[in-house]
Amino acid sequence: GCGNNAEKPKSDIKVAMVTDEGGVHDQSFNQSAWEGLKKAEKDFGIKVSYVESQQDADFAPNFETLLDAGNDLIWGIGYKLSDALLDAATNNPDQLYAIVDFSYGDKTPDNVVGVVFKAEQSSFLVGYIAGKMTETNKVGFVGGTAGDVIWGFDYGFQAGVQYAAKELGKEIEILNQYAESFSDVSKGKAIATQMYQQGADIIFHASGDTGNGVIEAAKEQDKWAIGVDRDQNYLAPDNVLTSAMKRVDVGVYNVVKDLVEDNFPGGQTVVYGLEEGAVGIAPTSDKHVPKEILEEVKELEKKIIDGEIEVPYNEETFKEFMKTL
Amino acid sequence: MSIDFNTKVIEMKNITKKFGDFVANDNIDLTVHKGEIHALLGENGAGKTTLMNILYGLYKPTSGEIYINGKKIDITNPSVAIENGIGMVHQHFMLVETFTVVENIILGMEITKNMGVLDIERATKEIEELSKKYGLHVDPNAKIHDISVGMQQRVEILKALYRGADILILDEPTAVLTPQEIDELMEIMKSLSDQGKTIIIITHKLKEIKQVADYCTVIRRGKKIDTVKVADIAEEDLAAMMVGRQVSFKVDKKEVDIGDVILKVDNLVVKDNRNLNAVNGLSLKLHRGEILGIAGVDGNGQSEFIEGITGLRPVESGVVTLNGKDITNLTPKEIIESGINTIPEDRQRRGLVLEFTVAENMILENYYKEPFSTKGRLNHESISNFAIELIDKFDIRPQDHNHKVGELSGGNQQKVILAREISNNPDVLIAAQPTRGLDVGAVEFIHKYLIEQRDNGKAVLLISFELDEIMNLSDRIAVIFNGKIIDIMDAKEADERTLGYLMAGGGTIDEAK
Amino acid sequence: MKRNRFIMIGISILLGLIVGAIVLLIAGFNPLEAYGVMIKGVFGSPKYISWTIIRSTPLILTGISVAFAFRTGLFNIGAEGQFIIGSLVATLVGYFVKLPPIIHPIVALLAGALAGALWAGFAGLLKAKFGINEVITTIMLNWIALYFSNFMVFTKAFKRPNKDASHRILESASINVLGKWKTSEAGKAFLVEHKFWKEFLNPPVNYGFIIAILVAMLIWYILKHTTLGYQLRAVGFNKDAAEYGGIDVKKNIVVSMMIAGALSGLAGATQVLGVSKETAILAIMEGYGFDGIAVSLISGNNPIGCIPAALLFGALKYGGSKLQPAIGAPFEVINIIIGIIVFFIAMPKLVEMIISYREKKRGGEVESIK
Amino acid sequence: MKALNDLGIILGISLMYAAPLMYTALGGVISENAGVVNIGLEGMMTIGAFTGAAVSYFTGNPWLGFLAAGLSGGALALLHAVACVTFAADHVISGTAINFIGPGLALYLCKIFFDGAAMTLPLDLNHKIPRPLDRFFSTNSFWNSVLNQYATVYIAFLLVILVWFILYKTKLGLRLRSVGEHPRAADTLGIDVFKIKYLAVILSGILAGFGGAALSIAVVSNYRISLISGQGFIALAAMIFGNWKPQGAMWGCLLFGIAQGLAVYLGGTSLKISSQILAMIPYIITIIVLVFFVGEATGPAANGIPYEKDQD
Ligand SMILES: Nc1ncnc2c1ncn2[C@@H]1O[C@H](COP(=O)(O)OP(=O)(O)OP(=O)(O)O)[C@@H](O)[C@H]1O
Ligand SMILES: Nc1ncnc2c1ncn2[C@@H]1O[C@H](COP(=O)(O)OP(=O)(O)OP(=O)(O)O)[C@@H](O)[C@H]1O
Ligand SMILES: [Mg+2]
Ligand SMILES: [Mg+2]
Repeated sequence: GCGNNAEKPKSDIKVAMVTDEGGVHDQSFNQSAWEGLKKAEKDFGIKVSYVESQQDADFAPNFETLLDAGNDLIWGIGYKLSDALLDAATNNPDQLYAIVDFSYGDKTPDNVVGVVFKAEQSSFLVGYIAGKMTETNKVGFVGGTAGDVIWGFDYGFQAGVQYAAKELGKEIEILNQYAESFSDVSKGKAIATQMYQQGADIIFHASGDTGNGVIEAAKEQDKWAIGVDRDQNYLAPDNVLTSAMKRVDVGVYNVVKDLVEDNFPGGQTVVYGLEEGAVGIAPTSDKHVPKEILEEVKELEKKIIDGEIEVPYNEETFKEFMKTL
Repeated sequence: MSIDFNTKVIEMKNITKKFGDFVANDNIDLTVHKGEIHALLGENGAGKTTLMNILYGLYKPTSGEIYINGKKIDITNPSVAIENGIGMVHQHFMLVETFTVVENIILGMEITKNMGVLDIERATKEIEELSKKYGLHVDPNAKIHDISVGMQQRVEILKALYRGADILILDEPTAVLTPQEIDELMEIMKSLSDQGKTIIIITHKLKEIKQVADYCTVIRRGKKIDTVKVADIAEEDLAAMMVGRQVSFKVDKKEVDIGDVILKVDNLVVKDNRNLNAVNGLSLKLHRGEILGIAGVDGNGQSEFIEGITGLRPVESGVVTLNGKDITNLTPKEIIESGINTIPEDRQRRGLVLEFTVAENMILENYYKEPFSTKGRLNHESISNFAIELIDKFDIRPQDHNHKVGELSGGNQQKVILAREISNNPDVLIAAQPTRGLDVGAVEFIHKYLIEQRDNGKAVLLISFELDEIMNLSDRIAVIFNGKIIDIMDAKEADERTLGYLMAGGGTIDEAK
Repeated sequence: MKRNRFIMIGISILLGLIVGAIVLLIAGFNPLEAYGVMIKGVFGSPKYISWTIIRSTPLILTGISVAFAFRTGLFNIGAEGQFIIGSLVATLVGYFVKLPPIIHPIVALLAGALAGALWAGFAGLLKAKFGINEVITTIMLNWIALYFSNFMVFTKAFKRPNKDASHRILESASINVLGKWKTSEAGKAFLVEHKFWKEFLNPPVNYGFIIAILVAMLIWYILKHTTLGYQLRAVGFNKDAAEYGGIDVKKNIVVSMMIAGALSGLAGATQVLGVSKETAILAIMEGYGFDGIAVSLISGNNPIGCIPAALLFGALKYGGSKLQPAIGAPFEVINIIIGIIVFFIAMPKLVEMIISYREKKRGGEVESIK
Repeated sequence: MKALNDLGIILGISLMYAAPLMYTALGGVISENAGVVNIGLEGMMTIGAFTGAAVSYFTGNPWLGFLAAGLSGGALALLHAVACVTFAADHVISGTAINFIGPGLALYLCKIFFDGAAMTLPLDLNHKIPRPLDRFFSTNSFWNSVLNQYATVYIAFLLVILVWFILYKTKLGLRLRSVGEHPRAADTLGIDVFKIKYLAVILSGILAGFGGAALSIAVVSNYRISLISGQGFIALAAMIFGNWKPQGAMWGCLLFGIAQGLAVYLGGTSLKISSQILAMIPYIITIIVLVFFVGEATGPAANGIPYEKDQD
């Protein structure tokens, strides 16, 4: 039952989202998703709203709340919501759902769309920039809590650095540490400080609020940090070299657009990568990254889009990548 | 200096104090002249402490007026009292245990250098001088929890004098002192009054009143009975005024044959909280059919001795045998089950769970036994019945087994403990300070039960700081000093002087003579 | 006494809501509308009631856990960690152990409770043996539990591929009410006919609530009617007197912590078997233990009282989550309201003054009429 | 040389971790020595972290922010004091309430002042608390790693000395401790028990507020909801660990800091210890040290007991 929006006036279309514990103002993917919805509201004249979750157990009741509010499409933001969303979608086959950062693969129900981002691609690009720009031949990666999603950033970044190292014909060491927390800024700072002291001059983080500490360390030591998800340059304009962008807003916006145009891709997983302009490096990158390197990045992007380079996203694929390098 | 009858330092007029509906002070008048030692006498709960707390600004009177040196003063808090030259030594010492003597004395009147920094050196000097002047020896740098009760009392007096007190209130100052210390205190009081100080002393001991006081005001149930000149009245008459009937202080005790040894303590060593040997090679034998009194000054290892034999504190070395069975270092439960029960010295800390009802407290040692419980399930009915029976037998008031024990008066709390321990019918009953702070009626009652226990062929180990109690109740008296029994004598042969000499560590009986 | 306590709690709740209204007003929201949304959000449909109950269930148990420890003189800040360990172990048993239905959840619940008991018992042991303050140890154990759980979830056999969570428990371990029947043809047919039940059973209604009520009664019974409860309360009120009476104080401290831990562990287990079905990577403390402290305090440390207190808590949190989508008011106002309620509950003296002032005023009016 | 530098890194990290905890733990020391149990430190720290970051951001002056943080912590503590001192509330209940109110209010205000955002806007490096010894040592030297810290770190240590001095060497300290040990005795000597308790609780809030700011405007440069996640409780633990003494609390915080430093350091070595296990290390070390080196601790005698005057 997903083709009846055409008759509805657009101002009656309601779209809402459930955030994870980060909340809608998390300066990260929840916020980005909300920005996408707001843009859609403006562009299409629809109504949007959100519910924030306080703990994992809130996901399911929050989906119910939005269901009862009579929304046409309900978003779950973040892979953590995947189980709750699947349950809701199975119980309410007439309701449309979409999830960010998760794919149900072949088992995607007809009323669900998965939206995933090739974060490893943007990580690869920033890795390449780091590899090109390191003067100490040492770079670092700080992860939040280990897991599939963060591994994507980790291995994509490593691959990018190694790619640059190969090009330059030198060895670049990659320090790698997980804070086991997305919220411990002190720890992020401690780990980054240690990496800088050990000689790293560029650190990429994929660690939520913990990364705040990483950027802080960069500021203090006057070294480079690379942001994640959004353009984090504003957090330390002189020290955030670039950011590995994941345009959740673009993904969300596009799916809503499809809905409004009565074109909802139910039962599919939409993969957003470089090609769709949904991942990439931050627009402020030109502040600190030399033009030549940015141009090389452009070429790399093309190669990735063309499939010439397959960016790894976990240990296995990374090993394979290294073999082909 | 003699009494200056022209100067009324204190005049309390028509003082009434109500706690809720209860009238603790009922229209009391009190006049004290300069240089006088004035005694306040009355039963437990008569309202003596309340009256003095009002004078010291701790309680607001419900009605009535106070004049100090002829001027009407509204004593709203202790600071006002202190400013007007009143100092008070409280019934329960008001000392900060972790502070030194000096710190306790200067608290609230600190001498400081710049910016509120304490000048302990100067304070120490001043206190040393003060202590010399009034003959109140203290160790200025010792912590309160390390010094004897006698010294703590001197610290309390110094606290008042240090504040320039001209009027000194002493609330039951002798309750915890040895006879020698009491004598000393009497001397100190006389010398203070010679130096122009006015003293009000609260005490239950008529002897002391006769010894030092000039006048005595008797209070009964919140009402003032009379103020009398002490020199003109006999002790018996004072007592009669106090309780409203003639009283005899003799304990009825018939002769009983002393039986076999039931409890034997051999060379016992027990450590205190500071890890020092508080009980240091103590030996004694307790026989069936006797009350063995242990006389001694507080802090000579009595508490550790009791805790050692009852399993509350580890015994370092030595042996305790009960009925020939070694009970050294068994658990408290095992020791209770082998036949020792205790009336603990601190009834509120050790003896009772104040938040529990009377009934719940009655089964503290037996809750796991039939009929109070079956298979881990409490049997409320038999617990209640048991409690009701004991409440009746021991005349515990109010007669309500569901009453919280914490809301009972001290005497009734003590009766709950006594009822519980005696109902166990133990071979050995250890009674530590069983009548501390209780009024005459309650004391009589408890003494009766201790003697009954002995008459039934059981044994009682009585530990008390109250020499009169020891001498009246005991068949034999052992004196404890520095964690050892230094001598044992027949109660009939004991006299106060000798005991006092031994308790102060003077030596053995022979040396005393 | 009892009546007064109810009135006091009522007034505290009222004051909390008034302060909440002021906070909402300042931020430009209509408090009546906000509270209307919350009330409708909790009672508006059978399924909302189900959700409120589901939300409250773990809090009843962690509340009792904290209350039980308080009753025996211990401060269990560690309910959070015990909850985590209970969830973890229940998931392990729910996934790895193969047992028939009914037996499987019972075993998993017991295992979760046991794990919580051991976790908390360790803190009790340190207190009994070395005198280490349980407040410190339980705080430390909370964090250790969190990281330990994350560590376990990452072990190969346990981790679900492509998910930062463990495998889901087997269906046989579920404690959902009519879980299978709901999706069976017969069930579907019935539910289509019976709207109320369809709504009510729509959320993952589970036996956790019934378990929690039974446990509350059991704990109440233990405290009131057993020798164990007698001992524990004696130790809690006055351990010196308990020791003197022959009660093994140290053993009771350990036992008390173990029971408290078992309750929180059970809370974690019911949550897994009834709602989450898995253990996910924890990025932050989820707050079941800390909310349990508040629940316990609201109930006056009474196990039965924890049921209404947790329902209130669950209703505030669940109803509060509807503020944002409906009127755009931020959720934080709920935490402020809860804080104010607890704050006034801490001050019976003030609330009594308010009550007696009002009574006096009323009395005065009557007199002036005469 | 490498070993020395590594040690420098560990110590530097320890100090960074310990400083905010030290303020807060000192707050606990003051309050509890005056007999008021303060488990609301977490809430007071949170409101301080927000206020510090917000005021620094709007005024451009971190010291103003730091002071404001103290004031906001003190204001929240005032609530605790009213409950515990004037209304003889149960200290734990009131503290729990503070732990709901503080973070709730911080985030609520943050959203009002920062356009709905759950974090304040970051400060420039030169708008943060300064580092007095920056560029004083050569970069990457041992001394630089250890001593090139924000002023808040030095102030924390100065405060330990100051609090110690006040508690044990001054009139105020004597009175404060007497109130926590035996309020009745203090009362009979004309000391205003309520006033001292109020003062102590408010001071503890001020210090906890400082602790929050020491995180939000020194360790990092903004407040966000996750910034204070349990630090207040860790500080509470450190205070108990240190036997309710300022110097003891300091050691407690340092121990925890060093353990964190060690965990971070080990994570950067080639030892392949799982990061979750590493994350547990500080907490495990704290328990081990407690068991083997500290043992039983007892606070002030009248700590946590509401003091009521003449009840009539
Ligand atoms: N704060 C109080 N609240 C209620 N009742 C009180 C209070 N203080 C004293 N009382 C009651 O007032 C009465 C008089 O007490 P008070 O302490 O003055 O007696 P006392 O003559 O000093 O007795 P004792 O010889 O035992 O010291 C007692 O019944 C006591 O229970
Ligand atoms: N806070 C509360 N909320 C709801 N019901 C309560 C509460 N407190 C008590 N009750 C009810 O009162 C009944 C009696 O409780 P219970 O017997 O446990 O109290 P108690 O043990 O006498 O009280 P106390 O907590 O003072 O020991 C319970 O069965 C319960 O229904
Ligand atoms: Mg009395
Ligand atoms: Mg008295």
